[in-house]
Amino acid sequence: MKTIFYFLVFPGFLFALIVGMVASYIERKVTARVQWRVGPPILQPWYDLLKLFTKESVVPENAHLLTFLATPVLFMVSATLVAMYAGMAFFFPDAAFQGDLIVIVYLLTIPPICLILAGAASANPLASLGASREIKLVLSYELVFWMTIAVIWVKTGGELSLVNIMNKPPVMYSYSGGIASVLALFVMQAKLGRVPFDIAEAETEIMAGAYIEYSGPLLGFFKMGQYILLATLPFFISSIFWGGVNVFKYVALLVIVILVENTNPRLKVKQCLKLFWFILFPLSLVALILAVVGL
Amino acid sequence: MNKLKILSKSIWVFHFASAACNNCDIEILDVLTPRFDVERFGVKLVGSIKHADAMLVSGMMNRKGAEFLKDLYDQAPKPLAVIAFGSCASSMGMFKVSYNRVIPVDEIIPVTAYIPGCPPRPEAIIDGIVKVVKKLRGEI
Amino acid sequence: MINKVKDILQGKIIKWEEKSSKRHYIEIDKKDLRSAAELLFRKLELRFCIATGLDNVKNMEVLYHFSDDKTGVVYSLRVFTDRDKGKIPSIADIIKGATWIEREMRELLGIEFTGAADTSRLLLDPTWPEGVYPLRKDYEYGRKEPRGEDSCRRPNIKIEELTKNGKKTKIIPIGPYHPLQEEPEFFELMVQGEKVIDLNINLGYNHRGIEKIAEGKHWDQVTFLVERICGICSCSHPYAYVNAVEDLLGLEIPLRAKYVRTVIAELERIHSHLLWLGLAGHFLGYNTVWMWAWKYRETVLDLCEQISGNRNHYAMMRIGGVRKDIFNSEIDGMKEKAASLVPILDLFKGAVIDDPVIHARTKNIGVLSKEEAINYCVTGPTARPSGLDQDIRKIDILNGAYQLIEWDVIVCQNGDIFDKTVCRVLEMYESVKIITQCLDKLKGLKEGNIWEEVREIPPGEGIGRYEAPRGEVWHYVRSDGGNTPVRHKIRAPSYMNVLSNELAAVGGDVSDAAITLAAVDPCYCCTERMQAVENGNVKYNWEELLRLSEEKTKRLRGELK
Amino acid sequence: MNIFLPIIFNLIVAFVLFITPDWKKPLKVIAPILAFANIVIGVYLLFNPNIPEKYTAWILWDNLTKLVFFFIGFFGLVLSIYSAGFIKKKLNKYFSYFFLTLASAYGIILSANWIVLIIFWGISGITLYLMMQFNSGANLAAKKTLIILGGSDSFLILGVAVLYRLTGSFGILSSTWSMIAFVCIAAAAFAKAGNMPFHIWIPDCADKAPPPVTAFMPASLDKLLGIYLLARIFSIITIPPVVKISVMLIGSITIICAVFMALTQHTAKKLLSYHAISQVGYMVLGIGTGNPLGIAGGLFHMINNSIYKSCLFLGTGQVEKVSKTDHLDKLGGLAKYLPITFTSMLIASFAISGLPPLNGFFSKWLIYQGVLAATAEQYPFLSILCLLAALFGSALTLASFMKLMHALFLGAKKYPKGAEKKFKEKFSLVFPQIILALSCIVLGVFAFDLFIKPMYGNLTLTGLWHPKMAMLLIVVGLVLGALIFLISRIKIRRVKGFAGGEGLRPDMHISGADFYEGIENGQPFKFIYGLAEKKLFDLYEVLKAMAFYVIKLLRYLHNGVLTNYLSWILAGGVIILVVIWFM
Repeated sequence: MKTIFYFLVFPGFLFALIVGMVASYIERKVTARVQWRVGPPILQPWYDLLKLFTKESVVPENAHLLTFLATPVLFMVSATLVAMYAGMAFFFPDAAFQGDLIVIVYLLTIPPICLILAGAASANPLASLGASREIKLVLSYELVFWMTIAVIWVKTGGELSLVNIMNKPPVMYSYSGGIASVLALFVMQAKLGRVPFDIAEAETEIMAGAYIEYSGPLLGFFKMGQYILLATLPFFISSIFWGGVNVFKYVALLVIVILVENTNPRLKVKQCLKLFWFILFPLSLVALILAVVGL
Repeated sequence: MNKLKILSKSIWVFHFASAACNNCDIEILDVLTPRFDVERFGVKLVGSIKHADAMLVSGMMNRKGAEFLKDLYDQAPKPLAVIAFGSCASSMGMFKVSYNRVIPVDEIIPVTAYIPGCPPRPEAIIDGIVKVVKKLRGEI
Repeated sequence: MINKVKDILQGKIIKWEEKSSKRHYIEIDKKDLRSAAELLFRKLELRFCIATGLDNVKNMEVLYHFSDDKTGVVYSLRVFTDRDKGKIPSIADIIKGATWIEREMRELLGIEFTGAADTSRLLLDPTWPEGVYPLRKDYEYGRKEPRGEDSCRRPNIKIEELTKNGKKTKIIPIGPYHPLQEEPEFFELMVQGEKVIDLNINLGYNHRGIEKIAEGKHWDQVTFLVERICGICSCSHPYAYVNAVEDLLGLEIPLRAKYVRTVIAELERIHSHLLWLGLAGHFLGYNTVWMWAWKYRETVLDLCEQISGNRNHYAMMRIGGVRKDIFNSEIDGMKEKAASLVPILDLFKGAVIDDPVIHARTKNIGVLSKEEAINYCVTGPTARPSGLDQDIRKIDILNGAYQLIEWDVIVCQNGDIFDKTVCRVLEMYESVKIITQCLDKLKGLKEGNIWEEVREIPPGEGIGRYEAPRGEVWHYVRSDGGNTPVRHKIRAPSYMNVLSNELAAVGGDVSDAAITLAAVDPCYCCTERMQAVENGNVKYNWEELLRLSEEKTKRLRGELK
Repeated sequence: MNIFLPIIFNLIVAFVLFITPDWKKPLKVIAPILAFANIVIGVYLLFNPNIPEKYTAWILWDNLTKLVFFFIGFFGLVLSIYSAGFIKKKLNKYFSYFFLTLASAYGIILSANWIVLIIFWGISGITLYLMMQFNSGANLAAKKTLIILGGSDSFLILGVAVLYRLTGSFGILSSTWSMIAFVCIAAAAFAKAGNMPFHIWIPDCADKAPPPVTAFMPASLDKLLGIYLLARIFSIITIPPVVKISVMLIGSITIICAVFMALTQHTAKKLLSYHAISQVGYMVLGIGTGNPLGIAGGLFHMINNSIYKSCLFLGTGQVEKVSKTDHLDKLGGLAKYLPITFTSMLIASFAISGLPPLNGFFSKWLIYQGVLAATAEQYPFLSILCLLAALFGSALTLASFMKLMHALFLGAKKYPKGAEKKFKEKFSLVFPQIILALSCIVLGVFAFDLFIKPMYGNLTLTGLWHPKMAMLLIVVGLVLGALIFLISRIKIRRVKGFAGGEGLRPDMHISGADFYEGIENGQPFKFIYGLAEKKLFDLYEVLKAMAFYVIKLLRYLHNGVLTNYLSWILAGGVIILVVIWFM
């Protein structure tokens, strides 16, 4: 019962959703300010969501209905699970379990998969293209992500628990940890699907990619999942690299995401792959070697 | 909960340009940019009709385009506000004698609002949006 | 050059007509057309502008216009053919840029081109009845064809397997209603994975039939009509049109009008280029560039509004001059505003041209080599980045101030997207330069004298050109002495430029294709020139109008007495 | 009941079926019933093992044996049902070989004597050769398989001989360290399981053999047996750390290389076969750690892999059965017509990609912890690299399965009307898939109760993972989603797909086959894939080419001219003389 409370209300669904909506508001507002605009009102994410849930859902004729309906919900659920595990380690250290690090990282791959399946099930060429881009994006950043996690393991002596990692001195204050934490920022940007890594959504190229056929509540589930991820990922990165979370660290990470988003054009899939595999991966290898050496 | 009331807080716009002269289309983009910034009202431009709450139709309906208008209207999730944008969409304007014309927008699909002008000034567009919002809320 | 043309066409010329020093009409037999076109295009390296088809009722006439981009002289080959089942040899295999116009003439005028590879419809939809040609004189003005229910859709092509290089090829649709395009247009990208291996361009979603509508308009009304060909070139089209009529008349307009025309046209160029820059940023996912470019574009629009009273359709041009004057008292303020653009341009130059990610996205992408640029007859900022030094403003603006002031043509060499961007950014500097100089000159001139009275248009033909932001705008008018044009041929720059995409976009990714398609600054409304008429409803018939005007004349006379 | 019963029972069944005529209809029912009887016997024996006193020295009966013992019976049952629905001709022969294989598998795991093991080992290789022939055109692949497996048998014999020198007995007893024995026996195990560099028979076999055969032998039984042997050798010999880390490295190289090959395959069965190889890498990696966690993970992964991999092969078989092809370019949009196949393959592909809370995640999770534990002991950097390879390998696995699922079942491909009739799922083909897919979930969620506790009692884990709770939460979440669906009273309307206004046409279907075109054609991968396409990494082909080259050389010398022979003899004689002179 307690677990279900964790899951649905506090650090899980409701909490993460609200934080995510605030974060999304901050994102849109700061973006607007950077672009000399006023930006939306504070309740805008809430209005968007509410509106989506009052609309009807249209499903393409040729789509596979069950997959089409289930993937958005699964997207949201898996994002919530991540939020819950990450949040529990911070708010209820006693209830957290050993080795949640790997579990969280693994769970983080589920939302992209739901997106891919959703795109594939839409029976739309542009959605398929979006799905194919998303999976390539996952392939690109996953390697670097694991490398940065490995740096943490080495620095903390094989620690698999978020609570223990947060209790140790922050990883980022070392050469290897510094490099790894910078790389993790790239990964976070990619995982959030923000510019320059918004290749899977690329509105001006493939309309909305995998989301193209989604409407109404189904799109609303995706939106909720995205808000939750937006709330969770900076939280997670901050807790493993910056030695815990507080409002300042969180907002700082959010601002980094927003600034990068607003000062870069979108990359191509190939360039993305090249960036992660041939530039960032060797860097992460250097970080790992440094970590093993003890720097 | 009034569906349309919520809709009026967050209007996602799909832009359908039939045979237009580009000016309406440019002015539509223009109201998103810093001077006019309609994101203040929750207006956002979307690429897929499936995400749309409002369809802005600009330009006269020519033979190749009119077909798709009906299709896209059917594909859009309801409720959907249709806005005939500019003189051509509202009344076919100077193209009423073109050999490639069909029928006006409002005879193909139901139109919620007309924004006249060639092209409508951004102020007129915002005025139009405000009126659409009011209409959705039932205030007009 | 004229002598060279005469030499090379020796024996083929039936009649040489020199309208003015820059306009030559050469009548030849249609069997000589291919060789003549090849000689002019390949040997003398003249640029093919466009072909104009005319229905003379007794026969069909086709004019092939070639331009010498060094001197600004236009040579038009004139051929005749029968009205029914008239056939003309196709030159599309010699000049790639003639592909579309031949298809267009075939469907709108009913002229067959023998040997043309592609004879499918370009602008009209598949349900348009066979054998009905809207541009012919016997097609009544304002007539409309019946339309079958749900039948306009392109027929479903039953290609299950499309292969190229032994690999299966799939189609990615871009358009007709795609966020990449402000106007409807349908590109079929044939892809393997994400690599584009072929491109199919479908036009006609924006076809309005403006050329036909113009035939029912008074000469003066046509300026408003052509303004609505394209919202962004809403000064260039009228400019070229009045140039064409003034060419027909042989008229030179007052100096002040020339300066005013130049100022408004250059303002339009800056606003168009800023618009493109912003949209290019948007297409690359760089929304900040979009927002910033459009923020500063408002300054330019303010200037336009200050001069013309409107943000987009300026209605400044009239045959014989301009409609509105610039007040000398406002010039200082305008100059200040124009000068304020320079630091902004510096900002964009720095932000866009030095950004490594933009380099990665645009360098060596969508390359159009010089040879291909010549072959596709591209113009303007699509041609100049490929190393072609052509700018109509330098050579052939009959009534503009471009010869009176100092400015440069921007030419780049690589022909990729990056060069196209650089070219446009640098051109904006030149435009600011031109505007400032013009405003200075205007200050020294007296206000008022801005148009020559033009009472009637004599029979004849005229060609007007102008360098629009996207390239050369081409207008050809023919008059029979009446108060409407007999034929008004319009060719917008995108008509030539868009076709070059089928080369530039191939070989890149879908992402590259997106920006490549946008990089010619396409303007489909221009490409498919509408035909328009002011008031659709015929409120008065001819007799009534005559009566009304007679009444008014009588009344006025009475008042004057 | 006697412990030998499973072997004897299967041998008798095989013999009887071999001599009965080819009665198709009754055989289709009888064979699964016999397989069911077999598993009943197996389960009974599992709880009441009756080992006669005088044979105790000949029988191995520990946890490892028990585990494999049960699953041999399980796969026998599942695959006999599927085979009954799939195989068309010579059913009696097919099932005869089938039960013979089962008998030999039981023989291998029960025998405590190397000689007996080698005999059964050989039999299982030959039955595979025979069963592959049930597809026309599989001759060459079958030959290749036989040569490689037979070759590995000789390694095994050599290894056993060395062990005999060390221990003085043919019994499977613990022994001192011997490099040669270990390498030889490990090579045999690698060849059977399909680890690099002896993996080369698997893609050919999977491509050519009937899917149930592929699912039965290379995907499940051969994995069980190969990894069983590896685990056995690890349990009887104390391995030095250098060898452990080399085994781990071989495992991780296998994971990455095979999965990269899988990524770019254009036929479903080949893609799966490369995954069959890459998954072996995980098991080898786990067992190579040599610590209980890793070995437990490796063994559990062996079971899991057999389950989901055979499920995947069976699903592919189903697809191939209805559409007559497994070429990814030509398929798509089948989810509508084959819903059960789609669902079970989806579950299996999530399991193979290691998504929580499915079984694949749990076993990988154990392996990772094993490797992490190993980093503390020796070679931390290399161990971490192995771990990363395993982690990244699962991302790549996921990627290639997304491609597979998209290419087979999803996308914009349309079939003409009336395709429903053509694409019908047969119960006998679908039922095994359901069982396997359910096992993926059950083994994932109840891994502690079903696997860890019975085998290891209280294994200490550095990281705890509660699949039951996660599963519960996912269910709660889905219910929540459904509730939101219901509360907001959503209407669902089917409309045309949106592609910018134009109608969707058949040629707009983007196939999953092209997903990784960019990777395939980008350097340096293009170069490596080019080499792989030329079969330069294929030991068998390289050796074959070398052999042919040598033969060609010999043929050049062997030209039949007498004087040449004489001069050769003379030259040889002179060399011998010179050598003798200087000795």
